[in-house]
Amino acid sequence: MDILNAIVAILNYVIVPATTYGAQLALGALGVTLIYGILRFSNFAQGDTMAFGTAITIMVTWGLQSLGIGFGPLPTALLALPFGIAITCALLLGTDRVVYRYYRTVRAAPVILVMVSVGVMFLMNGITRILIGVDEIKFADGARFLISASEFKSWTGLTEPLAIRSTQAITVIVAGLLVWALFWFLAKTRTGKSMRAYADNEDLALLSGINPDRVVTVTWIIAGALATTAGVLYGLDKSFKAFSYFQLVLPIFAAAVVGGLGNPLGAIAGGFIVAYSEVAVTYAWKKVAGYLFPSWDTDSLLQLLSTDYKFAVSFTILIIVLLFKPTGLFKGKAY
Amino acid sequence: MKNLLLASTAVLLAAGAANAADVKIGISIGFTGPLESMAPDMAKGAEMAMKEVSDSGKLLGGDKVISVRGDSTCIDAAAATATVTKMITSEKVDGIVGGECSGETIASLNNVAIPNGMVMISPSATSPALTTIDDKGLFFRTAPSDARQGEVMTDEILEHGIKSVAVTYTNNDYGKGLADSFVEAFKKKGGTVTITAAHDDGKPDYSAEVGALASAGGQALVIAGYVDQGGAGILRGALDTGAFSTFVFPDGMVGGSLEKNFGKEVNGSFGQVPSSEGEGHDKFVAAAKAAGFDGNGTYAGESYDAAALILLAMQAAKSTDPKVYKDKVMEIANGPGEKIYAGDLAKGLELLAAGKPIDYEGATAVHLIGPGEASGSFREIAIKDGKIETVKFR
Amino acid sequence: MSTRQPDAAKGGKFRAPLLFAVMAALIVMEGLTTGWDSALVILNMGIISAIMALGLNMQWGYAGLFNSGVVGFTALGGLAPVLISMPPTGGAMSQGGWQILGALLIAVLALVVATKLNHRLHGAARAAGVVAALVIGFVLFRAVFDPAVARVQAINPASQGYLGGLGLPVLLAWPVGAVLAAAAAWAIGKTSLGLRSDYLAIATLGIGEIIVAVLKNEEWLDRGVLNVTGIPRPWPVPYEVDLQADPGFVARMQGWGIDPVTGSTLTVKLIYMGLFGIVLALLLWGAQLALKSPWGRMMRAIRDNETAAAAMGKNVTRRHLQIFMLGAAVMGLAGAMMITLDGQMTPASYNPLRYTFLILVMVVVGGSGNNWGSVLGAVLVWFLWIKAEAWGPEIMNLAISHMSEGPLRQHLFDAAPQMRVIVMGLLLLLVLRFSPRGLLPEK
Amino acid sequence: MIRVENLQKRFGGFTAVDGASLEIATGSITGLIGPNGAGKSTLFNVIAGVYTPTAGKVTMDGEDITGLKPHELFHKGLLRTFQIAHEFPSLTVRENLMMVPAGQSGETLWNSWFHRGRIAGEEAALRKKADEVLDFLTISHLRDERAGNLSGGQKKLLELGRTMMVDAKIVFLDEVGAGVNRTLLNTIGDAIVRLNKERGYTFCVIEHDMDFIGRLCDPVIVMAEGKVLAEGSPATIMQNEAVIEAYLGRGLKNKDKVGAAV
Repeated sequence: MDILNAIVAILNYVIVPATTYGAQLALGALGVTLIYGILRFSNFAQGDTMAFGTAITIMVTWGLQSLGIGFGPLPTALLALPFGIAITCALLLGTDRVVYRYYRTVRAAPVILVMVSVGVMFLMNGITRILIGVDEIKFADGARFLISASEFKSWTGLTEPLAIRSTQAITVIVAGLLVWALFWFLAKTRTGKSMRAYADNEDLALLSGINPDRVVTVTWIIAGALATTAGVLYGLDKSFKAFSYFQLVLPIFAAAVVGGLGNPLGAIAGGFIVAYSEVAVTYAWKKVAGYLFPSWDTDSLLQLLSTDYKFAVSFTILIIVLLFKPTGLFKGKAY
Repeated sequence: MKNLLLASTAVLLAAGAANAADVKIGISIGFTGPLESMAPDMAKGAEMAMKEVSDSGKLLGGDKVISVRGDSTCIDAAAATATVTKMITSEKVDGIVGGECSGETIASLNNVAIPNGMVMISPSATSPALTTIDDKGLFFRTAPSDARQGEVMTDEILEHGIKSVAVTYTNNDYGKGLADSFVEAFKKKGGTVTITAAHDDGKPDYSAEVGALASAGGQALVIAGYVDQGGAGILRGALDTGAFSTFVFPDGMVGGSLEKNFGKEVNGSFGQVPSSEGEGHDKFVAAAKAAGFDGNGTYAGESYDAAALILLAMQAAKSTDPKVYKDKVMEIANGPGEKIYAGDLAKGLELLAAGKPIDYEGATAVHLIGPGEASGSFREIAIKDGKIETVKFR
Repeated sequence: MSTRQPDAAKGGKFRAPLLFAVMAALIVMEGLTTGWDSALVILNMGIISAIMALGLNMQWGYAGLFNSGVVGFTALGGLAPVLISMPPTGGAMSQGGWQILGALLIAVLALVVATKLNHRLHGAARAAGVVAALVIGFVLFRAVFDPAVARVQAINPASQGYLGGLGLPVLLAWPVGAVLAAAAAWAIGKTSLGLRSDYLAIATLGIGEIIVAVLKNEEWLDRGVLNVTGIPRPWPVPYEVDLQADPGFVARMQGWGIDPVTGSTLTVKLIYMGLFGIVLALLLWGAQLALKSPWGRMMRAIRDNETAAAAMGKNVTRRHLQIFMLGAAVMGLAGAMMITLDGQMTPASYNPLRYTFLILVMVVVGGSGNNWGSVLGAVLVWFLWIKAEAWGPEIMNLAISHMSEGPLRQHLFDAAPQMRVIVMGLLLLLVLRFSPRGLLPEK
Repeated sequence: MIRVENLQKRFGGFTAVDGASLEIATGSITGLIGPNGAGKSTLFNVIAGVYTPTAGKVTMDGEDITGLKPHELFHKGLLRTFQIAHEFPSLTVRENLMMVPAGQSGETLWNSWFHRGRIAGEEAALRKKADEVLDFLTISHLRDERAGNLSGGQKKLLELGRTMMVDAKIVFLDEVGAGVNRTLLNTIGDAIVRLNKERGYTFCVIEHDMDFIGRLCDPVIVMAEGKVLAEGSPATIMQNEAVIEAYLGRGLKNKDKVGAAV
């Protein structure tokens, strides 16, 4: 029984939240890594793109709700998501046309593009806040729990609760579907293949007749879809707040770099590594230890690091990985 | 650049056109930055007091009150200092409501307000450090110091028969200061604190904090945070994972969004807000609703009171000079005289004009002690059926 | 990068004086319209920003190192005034101060042992040895560190609860701030300077956050989020209230027809301006000489082409480390000066948008690689950043003045302060696109 | 001068250089040719310190220089140029040359502030030397131009000029003729021969242009599939069956075509 309690405690406070958070980070990091792989720069505006996409989705959600349209037990925001994606993609393509394209034609150094993305970050940051304001917004509706803590306790008779929110389940399922669709697209379709070829060797790809404009357009569309979906899932699971999304760019970068910039598989692994380490390293293992070794009485919380250093954890991992594997665990690219 | 310059010149000309006899009150709070979501309600609270006074036409023979908003960013001392400098030296304000956070407040106070002899009344800076600051009688606050709240909360928790709690605080001077004074008071009276964990506002995810708190355990969780900020994230996480079922809410957590977003889920939890018995609070909330904002927003009432105190002190001193009216603030706040609640400002102005004393109660039962800070009478609240209900006053 | 662009330096040798004249005119106009106090506040912070920008220009402009952790170095520099000039907390050292220092020594030793093992051992033994050294070191460190910290923090927590400083003059803290930042830069440079451009940018972004997190959470060091207030002023700067109480000063001001209160605030700001101005002038002198010397030529060569510079016998790694430390030292100096000016250390106020990306905008707008450009860009952008706070709502007011009262209008009005970030973003994008070498291009 | 013994360089599973051994004699202009993918560039980069070898040894005048970094090799007198010109684009042509010599006291920050007189003297000497080099290369008129604005061939000349700023023992030229027009290529060729004769530089030249190789180099070393295939004078190499096979594949032995192809 105690062992079961220990397992449930770990599930409830480590595995379930970290998996959800990891899925959200993975989607964000996939966007960063795709842009790095194909457009060859780290997009500092990723967090604000997510915020913008989510803001649009929320506004559409409100519209749908006022029309009385719902999605049964699922959040209405999922219905609004395609609209959010479409508008975000339009914005990204517009930004590409007005801003980024010039630097591709003059073949500017990647680091200049990073700088440009900082400018775009400033802009999107402001636009999102003007659109939807600075307040925290909760927009999840529908059923709240798949398994609620009290139900679980009465079913099993365990002292430790286990809760799985429906948004957590949705996050993992949608993220899984999206990742599957992305890999299928990259592996099987003509456009996907040409994107990979372009990422591997731009000049060679151009020689073999790949249309670079098309590759770039598709990349931005995918990035927009990933960013918006990640943002909406994240907002559904927690809440929307422009400032949080700006902060989110830090763990997302950590995830992308740990996995290896430019490597989609790495981005997913990185997302989970960062999420799990943030939660596990700062988790106080006292309770679990208490279940496993009832005779061991300790005052210590058995916490490796206080939660204050949550962010520091992901970046410490990042730096250690960079020291030993300079292009990330899954061998990313360096331009 | 050129157009911007032209625009700014136009703006300056426009600003200069305001009536010279008008009274200007600055509002220096963090419209951007980590507490940006609290700022609009606070500003509107303060502006409601100004509008009330303007509409009454009774301030010093009919002066209108003009609000000058400035962004203190709450975290950037330099930006706050620049904002307050601009208010004092170029906008020529006659008093300032602000700042919002303690650090920023201390900076603008030391660097600008005290050297310029300007009165600042903060609706929300609660650091004990502000108690001992050498403010030349220019600084007041309508929020109580954290030290007092720590003691009140300790008594409350022990009376509920709870001996061991986990504490989480928002990682700023308010949260940390409150947590420190609470933990000290609680331990002194025999309570056990299992963990004191910080949480940062505006962070994406609180699973780690909730996990650590849950593992440390305790009969209740004290959340010294903001209900529109990380505090809500922690509360949501703790409820959803079933980590805690009883919560203790200090002032930053008691607000409209607690009822709205959590409601019945936090039944049985309790807390306290700086407030005292009376009609002031209800009147303020109703007036705020009519004006289109949430009167239960964190520190909205305190902001109303801060602005009202400045204006009433001007009336009492028959001067808009901060160096003159600063001496009247305590007198007005602490009586004796007729009690003036939120919405009664016109009456207060009349009485003062007639030379009669008043006791300003306002929206939050203002009573200033020591070097000009709210006395710390608290309203103990409990959540019953999803509603915040007053239990008693301490 | 932009070096293949056609020469943007139109206007020849008059360009720089002209632009500096415009800058001066803006400050003077601010003084005439808004007030001299406000103008001087902007100018003083502008000078500090100029020093930060100079530091970043050394890294980015001379050597092409993308450092997105400026915020960390300025924050670390800001620690110096606390450590140097605050009075020591009575009994803090005996209560736990020495023990904390001992714990830090243990941590350093563990790292050294781990590094040595990493070099000496091979294969599985290496991994096991390094991990063992780190784990044992960590456990020992926490065992010694935690109780000592708890005891220090228990000393009068409302106003002390930290080790305090040495009680020395605050001017000493300025070079110390530079040294602190340079020391951190050494450690960071040793580990991450080998990384390629984007990786370095991301790594420094993270390191900046880590430094700020440490300053926010290690209360024994700087009271963390409780802030250290009342940092004494540097030597020639008086307190306004003292001036106002000085009959001689009051008489002099009244003789000049100046209100004594205004006079006192202006005097203090002018003295600060003089102090900061001297530091800036010295730095500019040094930076200009260095940039024009063979050292600067070598740095620019390394920036242009690392491979070729290495093939021409230049030790790129060592030079990168040198310039990275030098730039960080300048940022640390600026950080210490800023905390001196503010009179308090508020670790929570260090956010990357303001202290990293805004400084980046300053360098790019001014003209990366050009020291004078960094100074110009810093003061102009800082001016704009402060003014945009006022202009944003005004412009928004103009825009919405035709709209009827309603939620949308109110919403737009509330959103107006966000205009300043949009202005900065636009400025950065426009400069990068149309004048990539900045206002004052590198010669 | 340079002796390479059993050098091997592997990238993951791919072996680019597979046990190559060769020697570059002092005072020679040695040519290094081979079909694409023969491992010339990798060999070159291993010798120049860009890559560390998987196995094998490189010595210079008997001293082991395996695995030394590029800047360390520079100090031993080993200089190189690049296949795609590696000029310093934002420096002027003269600055490109003046930055080369090691041990300039102005490269120390302290001196740049406090010993400006000494620096001025050194700079004057360097400037004079750079101008001589530019005269030698017949590009004096470009001295104040930004190097980034030069044509491809001029950049190659500039790279050659950089090697003349110090007393190089051996200079590795990586496809010096790539993308350079015929006239300029002749200028470069003349410069190489003069440097070899007048200053005693040893050269190792990778080149595809067989005319150029034939005119300048003796001996010529041929590489294929990561190994040294043959060595000899240009004329004998042209006749070598194995070389022809390596270039054209087995079964094709039409020697007339070889001349045109290689």
